[in-house]
Amino acid sequence: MQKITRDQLVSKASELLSNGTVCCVLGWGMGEFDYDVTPTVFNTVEELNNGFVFNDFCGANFSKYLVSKAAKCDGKILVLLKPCDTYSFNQLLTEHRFDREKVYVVGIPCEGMADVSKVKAICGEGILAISSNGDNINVTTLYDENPIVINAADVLAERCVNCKSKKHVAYDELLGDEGEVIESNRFDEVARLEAMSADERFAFWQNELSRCIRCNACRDACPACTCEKCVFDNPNSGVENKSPANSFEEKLFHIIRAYHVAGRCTDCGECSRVCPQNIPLHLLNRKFIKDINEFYGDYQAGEEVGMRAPLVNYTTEDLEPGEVFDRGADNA
Amino acid sequence: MQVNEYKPLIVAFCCNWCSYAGADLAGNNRLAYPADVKIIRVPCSCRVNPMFILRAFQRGADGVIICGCHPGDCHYTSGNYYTRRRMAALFSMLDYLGIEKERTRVEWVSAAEGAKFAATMNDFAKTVASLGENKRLEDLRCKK
Amino acid sequence: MQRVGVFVCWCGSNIAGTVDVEAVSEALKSEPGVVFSTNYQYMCSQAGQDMIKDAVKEHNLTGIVVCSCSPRMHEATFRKTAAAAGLNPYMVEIANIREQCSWVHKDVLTGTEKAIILGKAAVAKVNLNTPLIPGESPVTKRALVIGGGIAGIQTALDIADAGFEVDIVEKKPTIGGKMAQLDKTFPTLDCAACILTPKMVDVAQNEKIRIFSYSEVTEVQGFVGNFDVTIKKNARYVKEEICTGCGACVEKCPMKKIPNEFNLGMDNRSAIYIPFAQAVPKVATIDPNACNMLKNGKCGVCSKVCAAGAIDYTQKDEYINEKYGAIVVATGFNPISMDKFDEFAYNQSKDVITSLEFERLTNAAGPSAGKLVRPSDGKHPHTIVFVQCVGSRCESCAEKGKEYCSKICCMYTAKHAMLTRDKYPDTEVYVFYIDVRTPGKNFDEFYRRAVEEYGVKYVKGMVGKVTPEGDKLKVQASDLIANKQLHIDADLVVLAAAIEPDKSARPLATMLTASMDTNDFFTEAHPKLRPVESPTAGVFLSGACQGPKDIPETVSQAGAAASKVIGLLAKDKLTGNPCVANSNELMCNGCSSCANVCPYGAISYEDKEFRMPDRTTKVRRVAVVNPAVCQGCGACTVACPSGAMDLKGFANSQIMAEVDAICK
Amino acid sequence: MHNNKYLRDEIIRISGADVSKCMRCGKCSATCPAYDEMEYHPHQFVNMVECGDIEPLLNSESLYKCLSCFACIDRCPRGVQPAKVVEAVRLTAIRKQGANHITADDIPAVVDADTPQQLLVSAFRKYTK
Repeated sequence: MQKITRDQLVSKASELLSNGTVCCVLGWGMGEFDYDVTPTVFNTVEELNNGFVFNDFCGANFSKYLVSKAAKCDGKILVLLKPCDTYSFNQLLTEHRFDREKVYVVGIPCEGMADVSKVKAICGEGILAISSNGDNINVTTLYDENPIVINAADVLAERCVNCKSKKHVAYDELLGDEGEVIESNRFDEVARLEAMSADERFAFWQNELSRCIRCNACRDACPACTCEKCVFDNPNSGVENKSPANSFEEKLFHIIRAYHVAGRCTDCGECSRVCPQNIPLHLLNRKFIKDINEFYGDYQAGEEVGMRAPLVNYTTEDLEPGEVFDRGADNA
Repeated sequence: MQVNEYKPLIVAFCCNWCSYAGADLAGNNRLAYPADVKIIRVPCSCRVNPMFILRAFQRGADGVIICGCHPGDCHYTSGNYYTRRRMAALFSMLDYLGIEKERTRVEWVSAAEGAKFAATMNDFAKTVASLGENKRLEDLRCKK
Repeated sequence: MQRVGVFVCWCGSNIAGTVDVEAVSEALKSEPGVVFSTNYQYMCSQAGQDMIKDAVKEHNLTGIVVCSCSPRMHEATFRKTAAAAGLNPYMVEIANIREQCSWVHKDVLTGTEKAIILGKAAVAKVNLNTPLIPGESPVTKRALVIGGGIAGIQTALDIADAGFEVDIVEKKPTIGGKMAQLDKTFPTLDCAACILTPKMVDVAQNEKIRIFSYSEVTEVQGFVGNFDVTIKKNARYVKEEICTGCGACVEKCPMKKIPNEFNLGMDNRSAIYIPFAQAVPKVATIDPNACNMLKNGKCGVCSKVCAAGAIDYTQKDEYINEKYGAIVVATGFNPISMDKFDEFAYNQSKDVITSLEFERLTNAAGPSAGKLVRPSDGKHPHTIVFVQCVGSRCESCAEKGKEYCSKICCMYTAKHAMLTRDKYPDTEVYVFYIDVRTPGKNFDEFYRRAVEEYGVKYVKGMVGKVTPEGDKLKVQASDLIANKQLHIDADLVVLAAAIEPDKSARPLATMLTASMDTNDFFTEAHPKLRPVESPTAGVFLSGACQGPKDIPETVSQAGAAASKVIGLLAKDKLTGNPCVANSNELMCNGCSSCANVCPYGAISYEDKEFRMPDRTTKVRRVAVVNPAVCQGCGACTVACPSGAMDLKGFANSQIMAEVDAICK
Repeated sequence: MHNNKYLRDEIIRISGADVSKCMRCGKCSATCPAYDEMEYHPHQFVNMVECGDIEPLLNSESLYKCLSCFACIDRCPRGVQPAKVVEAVRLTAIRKQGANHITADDIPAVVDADTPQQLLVSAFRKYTK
């Protein structure tokens, strides 16, 4: 269902490698399963031809990898960015996390990526192979000789269902159109939670967060979490703990993590994508984004390089913390 | 037999220049407020890290209040403006997680407002006491 | 592990009345790190302090907790005590068990319980205290004064008088500012030039003072005691050191039709000019927009007539770098533009003028040689209408006026009215006012004299409309007391235009990281207690750049700013507050969040090389806090996502320890 | 002082003007082209409304002398909007009479082709609401 094909990407990457524009390529490589695509650095055309993968499971946001990879190359590194990835790219540039000169960005169109957990919900476990077939996805499992055909639209990842922008906000070269910011309903779920009573909200989050196993995948995948040393790994921060010591730790972890990325989170959805427990972590980040939009005016992190994040800014007329709750009776 | 009255534990972060001085003034004027309120001195309300607040809740505080200079009067010119944004965002998030919003508060208390300090603390302590013990922040993970 | 001593004060019965001090000192004995705990009647007394000093020696204490009154009261005292005992003064923590415990709780049980908890929190914190040593930075013993009006002149003279070098940067070709344009000064009516020009000469002759005229500040780096300033000396096409100011060039210059800004365009000057006779430095300046030689290479007359050979058509702008210990802003004010006040017909009639133009008209060195005449026809005006509050206190018209009171207009209008009636008793003088505001020594008496002795007609009400008709100005106004609409045929209308900060102030404030209000007046560090200091350390405020001011007030503020500067320059080294932010470069991401929130511009970034675990090196951008500039608010510590930024004296771990101790 | 608080508040509400901002500078009256025709002048309207002294205004012909030229609104340094206050008093008077001075149907008969549009608009503003 992706408009762009693997061959187009490989040929573009090979061209840039061969003509010396870049010295390596940050792309998707084959993992253990078809749906298990791994970010990989390709150094030669041959490696590209052998190992490069592009399918409906190439959701990984490469921006974050540039923090460590860009400085390691002698020349430029080629990175393939989907529209939503470019926002993270800009946000990282705003925070001086890598050198723009070391990166060559090829913007690629994205029709939305599939969520393997949704596939598994339909087909069950034991997936042997997955392949795209027009608007459908063919899934072969251990338990069935014939591939199961499912509609790609039915297994679209949540973040793609609620895609906020098809616009590339940063690129050196585009394969396809620049695209446009689109209307989305991404705050609907947050609003639904807000409309609940406090007890209901508590029950909702208790149910969700109780599944957290503190694997730190959300943090490790988040392009806003690029700290040299995370406060949760730092014995002097006072909140250090790599695994939960008591029942409160997960919530503290998720609140602090969401707070630390508030105003910097571009809503790329990596946290929820990588969560092995399927906790809707993006709903925490979106709450901050929605609040910030409502309190201080619309703000999209990463829209441009050099923007001042809302929580490191102020006006003398900002609303008072107490007024936050006076904005509507349904919020009680 | 005397019924053991529930006493909440309240942590108050006060900025050194206005609110801590306001608390001192409340003392000078012998304006009583519950001993449940324990004050931690910080140079400016903007020194209060959300981690401190969550840590207090984690360790059993029932309410946390942050006091700073009135907006525009910050000793450091802009610190309390940042506090205002940070706490608005954080408190809204805690509310979103279902934690009673009455457990958190930001109040601007000047060095001259001893009476306001005492009144604020009385009111806050009463509100928190009426909510009872803080359980939600502690047991969010463990389903009963 | 620290060796902590706990000292519980009774404060007579102030604490001991509601808190069982014995129980407190006993309970704190078992806290981690505590090796000694005692109580005493008055800890702050000499005996109490000696007790602390003895205990430090006897028990080898490394940290002290005093449970007493507010730290705002005696923290400094006990720090000195610790220092006297050989401890670092920042190894002291105070538990406030008086103002925040014994005085607000009635019951001994609760009071004692709370005092113990507060004591525990202080012990927990002191366990994590580290000795802090205030940073020191040297002081460059030279001051920069930006602006050469009366404010800048007075500040410079006072600083030089104390023996320090001062540079004045003035963007006009001469110092003197607005005061040089004035005729007489209220309330004593002595002539402005007579009192100002000697001061200008003093400046020129003072060997401690350098004047950079026709110059501006283009870059400011550094911090208090160590500013690094770039001054741009605009090319004046005349060698300043050679020019004798004889004026031969001015006389012979063929381009004579250039509006003279010193006289507010009411007469003309030549392309090469000296603003006025007493200019300092008295040096000619060529106006590059008017000079034929500079524009198209045709003329060169001034060069031919200059006996000294001072003319240099090839002169270029020059950039000078200088170090300063302190900077005084004295950028002054300007009257606002009258263009948008159509109702007063300022742009339609030459005979509607501003008060500053009126000053030039009555000044003996002005365009009419001091004779009060109408600018349109040179005739003597018989009816003059003064309008006050033009653009001042103007809340609804932010695009044309100012919401504040300009403060000086009431007095100078009274002066103008009085002087007019004094010199020309045949003129009829009206002053239209909303309020007459004349607080100040001999000010109200002055205004009353204008009314009572000189017969100036003060009318409560505003002028609504001025219409030029023939050679008259039809003035339509309110007399609110008589409840009449007045119609006056005036010969001259004088508008008391609101004043605003000079336009150069805003970019300068940005360079200095000094804060400003919405009206572009510089903000003072404290409106009452530190009125001549900017919140940015080392930057001081003099004159109208801080708010509307008359001359006496400006001069006193100039002196005050000078004394603050002298106090700073007199020090060889600046000792900072040691409770400043510091960044752990190993954890710093270089994301700039901290610099965004720093109100003092204390954080900068540098690229640093790090050795990685795999033996490679990596260059990373990391934050560096300048301890001389940091004031220790801690805004950056919360903005920092990685926790690399911490605050000495109020570290994350220390506050967390207090939280833990309280919430146990 | 406020001897007719209800009317006062009503007029202030209708006008949308903040009479307390008035500094008594009289620029509105100084500007007013209809000054000579008026018994009570714009600044007095503002002041009397603020004081709740409404009755004399309601009974004065001054109400209908205001040309709605809005010069006073334009020139007022405090944004008080005296013309709006006059208009509000006028409206109150009209409401008290229970009828407008002129109905929309009657207008074509009294208007000729040369009538400037501004007059019509002002008249509508003045006589309806």
